[in-house]
Amino acid sequence: MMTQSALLESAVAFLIFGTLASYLGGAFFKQRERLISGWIATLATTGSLVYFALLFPSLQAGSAQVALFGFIPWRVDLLGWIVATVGVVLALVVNLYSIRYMEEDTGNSKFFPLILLMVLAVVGLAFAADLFHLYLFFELLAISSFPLVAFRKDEPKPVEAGLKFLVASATGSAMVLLGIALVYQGFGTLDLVQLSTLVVGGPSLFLWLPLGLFTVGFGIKAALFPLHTWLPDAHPEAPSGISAMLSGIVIEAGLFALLRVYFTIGGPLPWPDLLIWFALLTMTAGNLMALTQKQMKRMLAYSSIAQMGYILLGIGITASLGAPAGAPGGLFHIVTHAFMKGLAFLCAGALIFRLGSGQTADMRGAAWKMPLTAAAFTVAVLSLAGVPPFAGFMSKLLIYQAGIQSATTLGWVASLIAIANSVLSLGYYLPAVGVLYSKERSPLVAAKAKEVPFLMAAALVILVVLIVYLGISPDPVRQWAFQAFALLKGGF
Amino acid sequence: MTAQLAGLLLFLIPFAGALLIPLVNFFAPRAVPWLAVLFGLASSVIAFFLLGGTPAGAPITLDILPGFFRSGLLLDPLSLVPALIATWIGFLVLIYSLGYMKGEENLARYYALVLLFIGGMVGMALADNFLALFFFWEVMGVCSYQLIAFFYKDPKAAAAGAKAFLTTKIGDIGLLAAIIILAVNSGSFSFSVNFGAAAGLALPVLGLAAFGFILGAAGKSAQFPLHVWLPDAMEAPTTISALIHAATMVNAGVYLLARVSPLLALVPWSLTLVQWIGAITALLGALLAAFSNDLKRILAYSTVSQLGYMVLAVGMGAAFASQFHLFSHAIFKGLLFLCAGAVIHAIGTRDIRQMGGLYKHMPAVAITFLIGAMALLGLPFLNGFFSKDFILEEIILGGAWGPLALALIAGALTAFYALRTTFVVFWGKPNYQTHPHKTPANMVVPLLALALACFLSWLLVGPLSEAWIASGLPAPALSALELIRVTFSSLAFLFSLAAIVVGFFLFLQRARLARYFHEQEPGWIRATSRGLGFDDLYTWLADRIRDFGVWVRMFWEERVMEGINRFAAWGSLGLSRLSCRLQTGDVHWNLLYVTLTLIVVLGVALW
Amino acid sequence: MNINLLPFVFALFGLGLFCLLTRRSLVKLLIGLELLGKATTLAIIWAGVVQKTPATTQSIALLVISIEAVVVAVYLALVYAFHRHNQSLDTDDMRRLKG
Amino acid sequence: MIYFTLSLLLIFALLAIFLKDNLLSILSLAAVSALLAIVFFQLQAPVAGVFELSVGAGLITVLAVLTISFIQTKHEKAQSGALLWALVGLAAVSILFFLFQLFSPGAFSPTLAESGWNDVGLVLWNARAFDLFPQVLIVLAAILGILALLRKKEPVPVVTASVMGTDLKSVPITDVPIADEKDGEEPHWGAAVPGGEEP
Repeated sequence: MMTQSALLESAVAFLIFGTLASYLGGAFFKQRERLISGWIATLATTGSLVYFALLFPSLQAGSAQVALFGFIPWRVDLLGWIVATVGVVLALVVNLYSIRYMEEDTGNSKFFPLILLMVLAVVGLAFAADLFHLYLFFELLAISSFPLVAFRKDEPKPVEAGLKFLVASATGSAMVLLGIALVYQGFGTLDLVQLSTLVVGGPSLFLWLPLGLFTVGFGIKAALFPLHTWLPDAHPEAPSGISAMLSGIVIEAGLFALLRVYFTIGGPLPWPDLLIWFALLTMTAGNLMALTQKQMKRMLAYSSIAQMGYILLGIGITASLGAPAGAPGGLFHIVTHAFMKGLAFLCAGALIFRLGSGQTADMRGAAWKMPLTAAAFTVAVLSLAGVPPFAGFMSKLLIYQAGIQSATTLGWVASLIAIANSVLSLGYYLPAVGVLYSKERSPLVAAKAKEVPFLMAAALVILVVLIVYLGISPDPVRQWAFQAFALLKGGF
Repeated sequence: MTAQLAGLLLFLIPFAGALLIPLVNFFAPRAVPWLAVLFGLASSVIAFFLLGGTPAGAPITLDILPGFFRSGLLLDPLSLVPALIATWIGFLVLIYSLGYMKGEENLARYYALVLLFIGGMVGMALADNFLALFFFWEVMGVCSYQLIAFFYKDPKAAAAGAKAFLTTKIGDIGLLAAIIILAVNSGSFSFSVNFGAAAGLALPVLGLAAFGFILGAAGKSAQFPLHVWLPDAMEAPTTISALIHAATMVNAGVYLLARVSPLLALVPWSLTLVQWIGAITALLGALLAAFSNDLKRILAYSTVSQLGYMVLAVGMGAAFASQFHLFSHAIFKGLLFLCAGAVIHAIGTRDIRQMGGLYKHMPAVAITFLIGAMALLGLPFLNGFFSKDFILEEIILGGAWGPLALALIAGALTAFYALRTTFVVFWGKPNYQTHPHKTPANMVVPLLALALACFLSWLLVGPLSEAWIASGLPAPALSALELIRVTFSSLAFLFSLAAIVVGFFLFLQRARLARYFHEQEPGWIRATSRGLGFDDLYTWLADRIRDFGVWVRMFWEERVMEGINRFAAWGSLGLSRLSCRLQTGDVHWNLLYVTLTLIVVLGVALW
Repeated sequence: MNINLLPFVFALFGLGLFCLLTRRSLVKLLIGLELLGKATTLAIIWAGVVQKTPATTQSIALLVISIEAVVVAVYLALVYAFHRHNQSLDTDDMRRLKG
Repeated sequence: MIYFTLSLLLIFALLAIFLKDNLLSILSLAAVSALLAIVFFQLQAPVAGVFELSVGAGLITVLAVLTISFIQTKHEKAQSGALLWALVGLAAVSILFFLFQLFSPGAFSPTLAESGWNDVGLVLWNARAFDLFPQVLIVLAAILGILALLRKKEPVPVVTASVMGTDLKSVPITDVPIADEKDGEEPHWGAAVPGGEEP
């Protein structure tokens, strides 16, 4: 029986050595760069996932201090485990998918290692117990995603998107860092557990400034409404696998960092309802903007913004109104959103892979030639809109419930607005599905469309199964989400 | 079997049948009629278990919406009479339909609806609260609409269905309003709670509720001035006419009035209103029946008239008398309708002037029709005689001389049209061209059963009144012998005898009357042939209402809804375009948003 | 003698933001980001001074400075790619993606 | 005195923002870095000061200047006179303040705790050693990223073998009209991308 730290070490080591092996393997065997890098990365994520799965039983009792490789103090808790595991699962699927998807691209020996570094950043972010340590992983996440967004550097748009992403992200990082400096200046420590006790007893007068900076800084990464502007540019321009990663786990990681900070030092929140207002604004704006999009992936990117609003709403309801179901609902939505948005982006990518165009209009009638992709896309989109038999419904339901459970006017109004948003979101999801299933076919579809190759289809099917499974029997995972927050004391 | 269980089964069985029939129709369409009869038989057998004794124990209740609404079965004699009538007559109608409806289309729909209709009536009668009552009331409304318009390809039938539906809806609105008024006051839908709480209600409010109930009953029971739908409902298959007239629909209104009579008693003017409504309806119905030439229409008006008697009895505070008459009427009217059905089936027309001398072809039908007609006009020792005299007696006791006069005139007219119809159809000069069909046996059996019941059913008065008294309802203690003694020694007997005699005299003079009317053609006769102008009035009103409705609909659809739709679509798209403008694509703007958000967040924190 | 460097930190941070908001050139964007970085580094060192743990904050500052350099390197690589497409460093040319 | 240094720092920051010439403003930024280093010295944080001076003022400036000179066209390179001027000025200012700081160490804040290289090394290798882990990963990510971004345009390697179940036949992409051209051309990867060929 391996100890907790040994398990975690194995999981992390898989990712680290996977990164190195993937790069070196790809660099040495230039001719089969994509396949070697891709398969090594896939195997590394698989191995990591196995160890994460083995790690799970030891987390039932609560958080534990772990000295990773003897010198890295992490705190392992169920909350972090859920986020990290979702990241690893998504990365596994994306790796599998990208092996085939990236066949027209060069530089794949950098592509797959960067994905692994991204996952590594999510894992570190999930377990980091020190504010600056957290920041470093946050930065790692950012730095590994810039080149991925701009991976197709030979076209102008991805580069532009990467630049915008970098500028926004760096600004946010600076804000976070300034907040960290101020926290250190106020308390003399950066350890989150210590801070959480200091905040309760000590001076919190000064805390509004760092908390404000954290909110905006992490909020940029989490794409809260007025801070979201980089997202609709970066997500669609990235290769589809990366879009899936970005929307599925990276922005959630930003939110997770915010959540971690709020749950540790956010105790004396100076603005109780702020998160809820942000959430409502974010989901409404995201849905509205998605409504008139002409490109499939750009529409999905805006819908990611809206979904972030839902997650934030769940967390905000618990943080400020005290309804217990909210934060688990938000966490559960992080899980389901990772899968369904991942699936949606991968499907869009599959269409683009075959058609060579990202315009929704060019995909008219594609379902008749790519039935599996279209069916998977339908599942993803219906789940995103919160239609019953799918996972998205279950998580959204928890969030609505939480608002109503809180028995406050704000909670009710928030739930109603969230429900109205769900309806609004159907206004662009359904037309997208309708276009795919249209009787007439666009010339592009008539000329090029055919079902995606096996590996990509396998990736899609894995996610479809996950979504349907979580929709029909959400309970183990939903239970974990509740448990994760029940175990939470002082942020861990 | 306990009475509760029997009661539950009594209305569940028809519903179950109604649900099952479409399914069976899928596999074995030919079995549908027999299945329906089987269900009818089952419920009518079960009904016998209810006769034995009305329950002393707790009735069945069921929390339908916990904490808000519970419903249960109310098994007292008042509710049992309509329920049993519905079950038994319904069963007979089902048997009769085997022959009558043979070869028609959509039989599954027909039988399912008939069972549903019966179930609705039973459910309504057995409900122990207003909400359930209203629910089943509406079930009946829908069934009646569907069944009246059963031959929907015939525009007249479709129109008649719609007319019945809409007219009764007017009453339903009143009923619903009354129920809501009571429920708001007492916080409950239960009869007993509401009757208890009603005394505490202000008189105008209570009056409003009472008026609502009267309106509802008038609509359902085709009372003046909402009687117009019933004659038109004759477009339905004759079986359905029998069902509506004898067993289900029209009895519901009378039952409702009897049920809420404790409440009406609290509002002084309401009883008077009910009396006059009843009396006017009785007279009007009789008058219209006397001048009709359509066999079914005559019977329909006759029903209206008889219902008027019943309502009049309720208005006199004699719920027992009204229920007694309802019981009798159900039997003889059912009989008359089934006979009429046989005749129409044989001749192929409904106009009595094209009939005549049918006794030779269908003696059994002729004799039973005669028995039914005699019961209708109140020949001694037939059930109609006792129940009608009972009502008259109550009127005399109550001293309502105005309504009494109208009722007596109506009685004379009743005798007239009953004799006239019987004679013209069965004994007069044959006027038909076609050769009459033979009456099938399964149509004759119910006739004989009902004819026998016409002679015997009044004997049940003893157990009936005992049961009423036993369950605390106001009723005189009567046995059959007592009934005979009372009836023959009362003033009412003389009056009704006089009415019959006058009617008989009129009948003898019918040739002269006919000539007089034919030559002089007074205005009111013309009016009578047009339903005394009520139809025209209602048509005019309905047209105006429809115009208004069309305008409202246009306004609603074109302006309001379309406006909302357009507003929503334009609004969301416009907002979408507007918000997409926020996405300037300029990195400086992006950073400006960030900065502004930072300022706002910090500002909010400081503030 | 009491000194407080926080106003300077905020001033520098504000200047950085100002530069990011108003100067329409990729080089100026770099300068703005750098100014933000300088401000945070100063804030970190100052925090160490206040908390009297200069060694800790200095080690943090080292990491921050090197991350800054790393981000600048990636940024410059992107700028290079951008220039290849547009032959300019003007942010007005960076408006393909919008709406 | 530290206020004076900081004021000068702010002035150079303003210069960096407002100077039109790219090189000059980058050099002003270097001056800001240098001044910041001096501030660090004054705050008894010599390690951070040296690091800021070498990385902030040195490495970043060099990187930026290199990049800009690499991509800048000829006529913009003509301003090397200004460059020289700025470099000289920067050096003068740095030396001046460094000397000034040397002559009056700790004059501003006698209570400042001191920490030399050893202390910082100790902290970095012991107390906060765990931060080096993500730091290394960040550097790795940056290297990979820059390699990816600066990779040569090269033909897609053609592989004919079938490896691990992947069907390697790629679909030829032919020219097909695209429905909505409003947003500009859509990525046609695989097709030749027009772009400037760099030396």
